[in-house]
Amino acid sequence: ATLAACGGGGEEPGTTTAGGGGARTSAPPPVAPAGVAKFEDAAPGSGDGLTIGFTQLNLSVGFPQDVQRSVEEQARKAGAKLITCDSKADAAVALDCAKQFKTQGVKGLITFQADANAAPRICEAGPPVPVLAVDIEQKPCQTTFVGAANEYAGQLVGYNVGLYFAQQNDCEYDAFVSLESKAVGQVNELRMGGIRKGFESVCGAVRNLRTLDTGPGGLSEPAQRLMTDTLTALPGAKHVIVVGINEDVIIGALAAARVQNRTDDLYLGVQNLNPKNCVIYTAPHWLGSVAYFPEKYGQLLVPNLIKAMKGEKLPAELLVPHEFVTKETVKQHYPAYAC
Amino acid sequence: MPFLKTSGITKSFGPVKVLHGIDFTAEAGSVVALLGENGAGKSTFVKILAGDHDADGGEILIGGRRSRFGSVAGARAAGIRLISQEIADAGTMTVAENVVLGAWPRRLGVVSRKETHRRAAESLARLRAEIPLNRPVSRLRLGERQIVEIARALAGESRCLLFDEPTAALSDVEAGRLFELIAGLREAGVAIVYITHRLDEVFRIADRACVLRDGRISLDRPVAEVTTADLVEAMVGRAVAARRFVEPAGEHAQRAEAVLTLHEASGDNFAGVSLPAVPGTVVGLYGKIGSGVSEVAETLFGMRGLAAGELRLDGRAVRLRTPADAIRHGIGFLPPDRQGQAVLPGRSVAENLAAPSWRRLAGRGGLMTRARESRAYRRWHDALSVRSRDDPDQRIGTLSGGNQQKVLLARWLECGSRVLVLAEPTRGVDVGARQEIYQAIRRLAADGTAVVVASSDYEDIVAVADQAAVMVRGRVVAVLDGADVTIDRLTESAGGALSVR
Amino acid sequence: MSDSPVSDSAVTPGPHAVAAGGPPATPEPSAGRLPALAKIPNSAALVVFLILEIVFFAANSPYFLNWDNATNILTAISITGVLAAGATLLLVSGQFDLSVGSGVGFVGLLLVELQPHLGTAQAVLVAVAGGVAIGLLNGFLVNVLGINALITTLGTLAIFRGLTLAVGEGQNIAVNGFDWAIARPFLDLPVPALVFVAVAVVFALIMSFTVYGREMYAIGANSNAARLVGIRVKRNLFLAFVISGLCMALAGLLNTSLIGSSSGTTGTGLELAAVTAVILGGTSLQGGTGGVFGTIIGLLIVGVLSNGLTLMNVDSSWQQVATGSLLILAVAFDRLRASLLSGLR
Amino acid sequence: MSDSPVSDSAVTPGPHAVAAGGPPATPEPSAGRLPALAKIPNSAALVVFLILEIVFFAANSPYFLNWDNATNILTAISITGVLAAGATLLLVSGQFDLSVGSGVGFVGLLLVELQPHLGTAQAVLVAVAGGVAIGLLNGFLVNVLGINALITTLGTLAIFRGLTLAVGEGQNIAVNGFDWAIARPFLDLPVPALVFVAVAVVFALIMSFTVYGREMYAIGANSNAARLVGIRVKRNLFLAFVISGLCMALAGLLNTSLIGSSSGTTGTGLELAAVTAVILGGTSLQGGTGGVFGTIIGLLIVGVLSNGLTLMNVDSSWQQVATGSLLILAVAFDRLRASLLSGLR
Ligand SMILES: Nc1ncnc2c1ncn2[C@@H]1O[C@H](COP(=O)(O)OP(=O)(O)OP(=O)(O)O)[C@@H](O)[C@H]1O
Ligand SMILES: Nc1ncnc2c1ncn2[C@@H]1O[C@H](COP(=O)(O)OP(=O)(O)OP(=O)(O)O)[C@@H](O)[C@H]1O
Ligand SMILES: [Mg+2]
Ligand SMILES: [Mg+2]
Repeated sequence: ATLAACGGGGEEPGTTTAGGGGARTSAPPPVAPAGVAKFEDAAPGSGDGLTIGFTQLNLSVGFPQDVQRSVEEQARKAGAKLITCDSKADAAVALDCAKQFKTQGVKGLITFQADANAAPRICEAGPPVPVLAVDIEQKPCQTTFVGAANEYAGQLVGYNVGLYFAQQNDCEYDAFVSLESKAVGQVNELRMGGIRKGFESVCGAVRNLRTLDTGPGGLSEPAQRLMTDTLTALPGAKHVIVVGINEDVIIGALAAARVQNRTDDLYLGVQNLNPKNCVIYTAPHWLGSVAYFPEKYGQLLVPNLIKAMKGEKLPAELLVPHEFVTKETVKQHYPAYAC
Repeated sequence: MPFLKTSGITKSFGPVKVLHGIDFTAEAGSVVALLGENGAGKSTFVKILAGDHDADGGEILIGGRRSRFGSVAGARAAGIRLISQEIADAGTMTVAENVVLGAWPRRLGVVSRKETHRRAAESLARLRAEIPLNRPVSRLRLGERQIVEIARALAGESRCLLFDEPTAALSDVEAGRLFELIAGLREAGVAIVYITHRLDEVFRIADRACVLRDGRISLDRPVAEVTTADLVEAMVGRAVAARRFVEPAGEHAQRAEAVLTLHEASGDNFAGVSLPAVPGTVVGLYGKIGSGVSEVAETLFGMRGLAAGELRLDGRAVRLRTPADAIRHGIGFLPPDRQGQAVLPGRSVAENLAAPSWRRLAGRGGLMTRARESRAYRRWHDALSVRSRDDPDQRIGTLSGGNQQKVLLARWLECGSRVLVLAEPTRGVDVGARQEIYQAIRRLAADGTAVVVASSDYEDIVAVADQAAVMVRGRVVAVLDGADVTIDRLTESAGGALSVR
Repeated sequence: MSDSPVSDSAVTPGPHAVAAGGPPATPEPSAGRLPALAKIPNSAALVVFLILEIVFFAANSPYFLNWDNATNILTAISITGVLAAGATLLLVSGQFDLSVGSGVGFVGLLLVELQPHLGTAQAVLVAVAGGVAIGLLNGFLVNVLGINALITTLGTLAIFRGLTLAVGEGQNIAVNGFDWAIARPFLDLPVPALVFVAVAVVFALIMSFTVYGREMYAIGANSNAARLVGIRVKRNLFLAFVISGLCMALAGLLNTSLIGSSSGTTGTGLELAAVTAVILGGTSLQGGTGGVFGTIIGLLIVGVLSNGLTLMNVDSSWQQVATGSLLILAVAFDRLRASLLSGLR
Repeated sequence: MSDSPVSDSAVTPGPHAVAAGGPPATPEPSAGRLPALAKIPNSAALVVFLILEIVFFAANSPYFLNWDNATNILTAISITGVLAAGATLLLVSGQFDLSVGSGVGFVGLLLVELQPHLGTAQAVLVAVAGGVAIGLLNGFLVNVLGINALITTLGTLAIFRGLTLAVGEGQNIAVNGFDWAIARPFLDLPVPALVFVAVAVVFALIMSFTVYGREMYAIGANSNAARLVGIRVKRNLFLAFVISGLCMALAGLLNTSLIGSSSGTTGTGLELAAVTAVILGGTSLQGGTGGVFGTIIGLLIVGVLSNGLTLMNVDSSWQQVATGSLLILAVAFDRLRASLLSGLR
């Protein structure tokens, strides 16, 4: 079934009672928050003479890397000077980044920083310029929030996974394995909690939940190790739902299943989609991934920041158009997909 | 042709020139005694021969061929083995492995345990030593470790053995066995260089005597042609002789009450020992190594508990739980194992000297300055004739062994203890300095300190003790007083006269 | 003079007289009297601890005690284990290698980046060469330039992690046709477990029975003494760093094949896991003691705990708390044994 | 009793002759003759290195050499610096504390969790008590139970990280009305920088000018000998662990106030950063040498590099490579100085 969910009104999702376990295939899909934006290239020359500071989340992970490359490309197109600073997922480092941007007199900021509660201090330390917050709120100084609707993205995954199980298996499953990264804090909670909410809206309260912490940012190796043990504790289980905070942990889970010859037993709901990770898309039960399009973030960030720097007023939110992508729809979004 | 010949060897440590051109020969089948004051450069010289240090100039000829080692492996390949002054063994490894260290017997590339044990047993048997082969050497006493070091040098082919004060930690019996061994090696054609501060040993085993003074050879003659006085003169440039520093007992000593007393005490390795430490007197505790002497000394310092009997301080029974307890009660202790128990390596001489006195030196403010330590150091540098740069910041490791010993003795002099327990106080100290240390001990007693000298060297006892207890296998077998404290009486009581020393 | 305690001089200080006599002391125990207890190897306490752990989990999870799970545990510790074997060799000689974690990442990256272009065999060769190169670099810096091993390997840790990230751009890169490590050729044990067992045996043999191994212990016990008996200290240590590099290469290949991909963060933290197992297994930081057997026990103690807690579905934060406590407990247990025995030795 | 030469054996010269005898037989020169070069402190090479670094960045970034940026650097190293001061004290005595990073997280958590309920003052008290408690626990385990410091603090590292995550549920928790650390009371320097400077000065004084400091060096040099000169080794080390706990508390408060929140991962990796600075600054792992001054230089070398490279807009992966290389280079530079001087000492 094609379960792309972009629009649709309806009631608030996830508020349904988490009771028995009965399937509610009729449950409404999650509602995309208002403010979904369009990706567009920066106008050449629009950024001439402007300097942009970009605080990165953590460049040792793929997602921010994709964002970075996209931003770099767009800054080049616009002709703006870009200075980057990797906070390595550490608020204290992000604070240092902000100070350095102030020292260097940047005229606009993109802040991708994990600790929303640290934002006041980071804002205070940085220069008084327009700030685009990426994926994580940076109050009080954020001019505009740009990026993922983390909870909504999670709900999309959970809802679609739930829908699959409701239709195929009457919401029967052996375990619900959630591969998380506690270290990411709020984002982890929004994304993974969102998945549960979405799932529960269809199949009721999650049963046999197994939360596995896969290390800072979500790493393959711990996921593999923990999944191996978890599968052992689920002997004979044929329907194991596996949802993960990123693709790396899903790759780890698949590696664990592969060794035990149980790839068939895993039903995968994935955050983010990178067309190169074929292991996931060729797995027998890849139910789908929610796309974040990090490789296009620059198209939201750079043009809009330049506008703001030039004094234009921006909306409070510019959201990425999330899509729940499946085998059937993947080519639409990623023509280069070749798994 | 001599096995080994050096000419013009020079060596400096920084600005300090230690060796000024040494011409030296060691013949196969002959024993050369290498003598000299503490810091004269003896160890430095043999370390150069063994490839441990690199000489700055000069040359070494082995069997007539010029060789410049600069590496231990090279010297070993030429058959040269050094038994160094400071014990250098692999503490966590067993006795057997330490004996074959660096020359493991192997079969098919695999270390043969059986062969290791056989060779170790054989080497130790040559020294007639009975040391359990499977014990880690870190659990041996110092003398046993020294024997293991010697046994190592015997294992394998050696053509030249360099002994650097091998008997400093050995008992008389063990030393006697070593001498027999050396005689045997000499017969077998090994060239032997023997460093010692005990001149009697020279006459017992050496063919030639060679004296280093101020980094130059000041005497090099066959032993038959020299006297002790010649050697001493060549070493220190003046006459010094062994003597007794003790006056006939004075009034003072008789009236004084003992401050610290062991009463019918039994503990590790000793039983039923009574021993008083009386202000103004020096009590000698003489016993061969292993006789329990050092355990008694350690008990006095709170390092060991008592199984029976008691320790009285000012007449009242006390329990000293730790050395800190003992120090608080005014007791000081110079341990026998310099490297393991006393030296703070890497720290300056001043710090090493001041360590137990820090609290006092710091005064009420609790602030400890370098200047205070330096002053403390200067107080003793000259009094004990420490031969060093006279720089309080000099690291203690760069002092010669004997001079380190003086600094460590000064540590307790500075501390001003009421009771001073000195174990092997002159281990590794040269003839001249020995007299200085004896004098210092007597001066200390004269100032009212109660001194206990626990030693396996009768010379220490004879030189300074008002009264001496002799221990054999954990028991006090004799008590000698005043004029009875003589070499003969001591050795006789300790189990047979030894002509060695 | 006889043994009589009678002093014949006027100096006798009365009651404080040095007294001789008393019952003859017989303090020295003969060698034969050492009880069998004292012959127990040092790691015995840890083995007991491990057994207790196993009993606990067997009682608390129905899935724990079966062959499948045993293979899981073995596989889970195998990659850390290969590194820990190398770390044991280094640590008995008093050295460290903290670069192993990023080494594993670097080797993995080389493999996944090159395999599509060079083919599997050549890519493996280059990847192994990469691991060895790290070892050579560490060995060179520590032994030729004389830089402290901790700083050196902290430095190369950062360098190779940085290179891995810079080249791989933080992406997870999959590798195809490189799944030899998931085979179970023997006893239903997957290849990594078998490789780990083989590596452990080889290291145990090297360390106990070869001259090189004994020399490494001697260097750790007292490097000066080792030098003075003609052991080529630097050469030996250099070799050990290269061996550690080989271990990285092996662990990197195993890991890549097992996961089927490699990323910029691959191998993060493995150095600490390896060193923890080695130290827990009784190899001292000062060098000169310990061995591979202890390291295996150390690995198992940690591996069994993590496996058992996961089977019991314990939250990962509490797993951390439990692991920390257990680490301390295991060593405390060992100390207890030591102090119980100290009276007997 | 006097020095008069009464004797019963053949006596040649009187004792005075010995003491006063002849000109001093010393081949050694007086202190004055040492060339000034040899008096250069050990950290000199590192200072030179730091200056080169500063010159390099000053030439390559127009923003580097100004007071604002200097305060940035100082602030950036201040939290690691407070921990590194404690680590220096421990390391000169031959001990480690790897739990400082999770200690900072734990202290932060206590503060942010309790402040809304208890009020700021009380919450601060409890948080400080939390840090001290970690120190006490480490001190107890190491000195009373005799567990190796590495294992102990690896254990408490895991325990307190786990507790922080479990209690805080991985969330970032904000704190209100706790912003004293962002004030700039003096020279435009923010509080953390001032606190760090104060802590460094206090530690430098303690280590150089108090008996306690001296004793810690002695313990590191030879703990057995230290015991025999009456130093209470265990008590001193215990105190040092508690001091390290206090440093965690201080660093935790600073960090929380600076960031305005705390989370489960707060402080991760600080232990390694602190130890790196200490070792880079010349304190040896074996103990007995080093000091706070060197540690400050070590902190600055790393801090300036990271600041300068960011100003030069260098990618973070390459920054890692550069940092690793620099670490090695700095020590290599120091080795060079040592070998140049070795002839002079
Ligand atoms: N590593 C070193 N660095 C600086 N000076 C040193 C070093 N080793 C020895 N010295 C100095 O060289 C001189 C000779 O020392 P050496 O150890 O050779 O004396 P020695 O004759 O063996 O004395 P002893 O009888 O006390 O053992 C001494 O002044 C000593 O301080
Ligand atoms: N910790 C130990 N474990 C096992 N054996 C030991 C231990 N300490 C000493 N020994 C053995 O006990 C014997 C006696 O050694 P001990 O140290 O008691 O001699 P000692 O009387 O103190 O000699 P010295 O006067 O030279 O110090 C030696 O054979 C030694 O190897
Ligand atoms: Mg010497
Ligand atoms: Mg003894």
